[in-house]
Amino acid sequence: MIKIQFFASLRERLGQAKMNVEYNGELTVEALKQQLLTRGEDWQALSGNNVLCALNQSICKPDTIINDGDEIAFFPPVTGG
Amino acid sequence: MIKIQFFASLRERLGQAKMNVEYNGELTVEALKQQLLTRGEDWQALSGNNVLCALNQSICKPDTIINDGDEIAFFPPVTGG
Amino acid sequence: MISIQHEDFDLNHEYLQLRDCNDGDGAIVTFSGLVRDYNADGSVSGLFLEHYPGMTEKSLMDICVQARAKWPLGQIRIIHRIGQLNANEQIVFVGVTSAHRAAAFSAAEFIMDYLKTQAPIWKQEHSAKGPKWVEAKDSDVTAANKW
Amino acid sequence: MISIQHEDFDLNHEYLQLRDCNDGDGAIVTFSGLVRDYNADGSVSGLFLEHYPGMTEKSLMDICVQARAKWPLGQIRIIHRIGQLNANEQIVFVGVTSAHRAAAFSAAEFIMDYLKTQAPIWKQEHSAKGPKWVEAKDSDVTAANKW
Repeated sequence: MIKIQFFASLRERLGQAKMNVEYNGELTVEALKQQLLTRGEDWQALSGNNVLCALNQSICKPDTIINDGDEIAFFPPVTGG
Repeated sequence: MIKIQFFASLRERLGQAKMNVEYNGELTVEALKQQLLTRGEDWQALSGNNVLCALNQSICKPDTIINDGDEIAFFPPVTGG
Repeated sequence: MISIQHEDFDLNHEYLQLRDCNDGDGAIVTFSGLVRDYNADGSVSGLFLEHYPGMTEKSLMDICVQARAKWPLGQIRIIHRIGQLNANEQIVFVGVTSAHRAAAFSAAEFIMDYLKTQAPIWKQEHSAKGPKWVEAKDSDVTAANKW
Repeated sequence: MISIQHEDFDLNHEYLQLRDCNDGDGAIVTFSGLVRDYNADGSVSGLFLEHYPGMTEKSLMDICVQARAKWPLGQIRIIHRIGQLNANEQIVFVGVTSAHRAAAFSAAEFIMDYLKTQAPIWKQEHSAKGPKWVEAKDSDVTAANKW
């Protein structure tokens, strides 16, 4: 199982902050995103090219491989400070 | 009359903080310094090439002309802050 | 030390800590960021700050490690507030000590520039028109790229 | 505002003034300089600071004018202490507000760099070996020349 989190405007557009997904494959982060996009119209929010992804709380590239138990997060560009 | 001031190590070496000098000429700051150097051995403290000069409270160049009533100051490089 | 907190902070308390803990460092630089009107039209009454718990702390720790690799630093203190903030409230504090003032200035600015582009924190502006997520600024990316 | 004074200053008071007076400026940078052991051998027990009354204030005013010509700034506050100071006491404070953090950082560092090379202030170190006037540092001239 992997844990997926969404933040800020992305969280609002998806209507959820987190979800757990059964997982036993060898998906890349990009492939996971493509799977999520098939879930319906709301999920197109993930398709923007400024959507960032973190794996286990570090920013990661689209070709990063996800392992079982990982924590993945999608979010818009940060605006703190 | 002009007012001449000395600060910090220069003040100590000269043994005085200020002096008034009768003045009705058209000396440059450098010429004034040369006159002071003739006053004796102690005054050689003024000859160091790192001695700075201010005319009326602004750093000035050696060829600046002194006018009657001016305030001249000689001092070592500053070390505040 | 890094704190992500709802509560306001007391700059004086932070400054005295930096002074007390410093081992002969003669330079202390602080940066404080306040809630201001990003639209410059007086319409923003406040902010809501959301963050990614865990990753925020991790990213700020990483920024401190990077800063220490670049400059000889004594203490580093970072506080970022989250939740609901009103206009003119304090949002963020960065305090750095060093034996060298240039290092303290550079490190504090570096930390702010990186924090702005790396720390997973998001601002939502509140105004009469309703809530609106703040857009990321290219100038912040440019600022972070200069280091 | 510029103050040349014997008395210690209260960073918190200065910060609150900068916060209160600022017209929507979101960034506040402060620099504090403390008496430290310039010989780095623990021998310096204190400092005596001499200055040129009148010219000090004039040179600091001029530095503020130069800073305002370079960056969009709100408040500028400079305090420099003179007289007898003990180890770890505060010597100098510079506080700057701006709508832009880069401007606030740059201006505060610029003011310190120029103050170090332009303001007619001299430090005399006190140690067991007796008093000794501090030599000017080339690095300070280099720092001021970068602007």
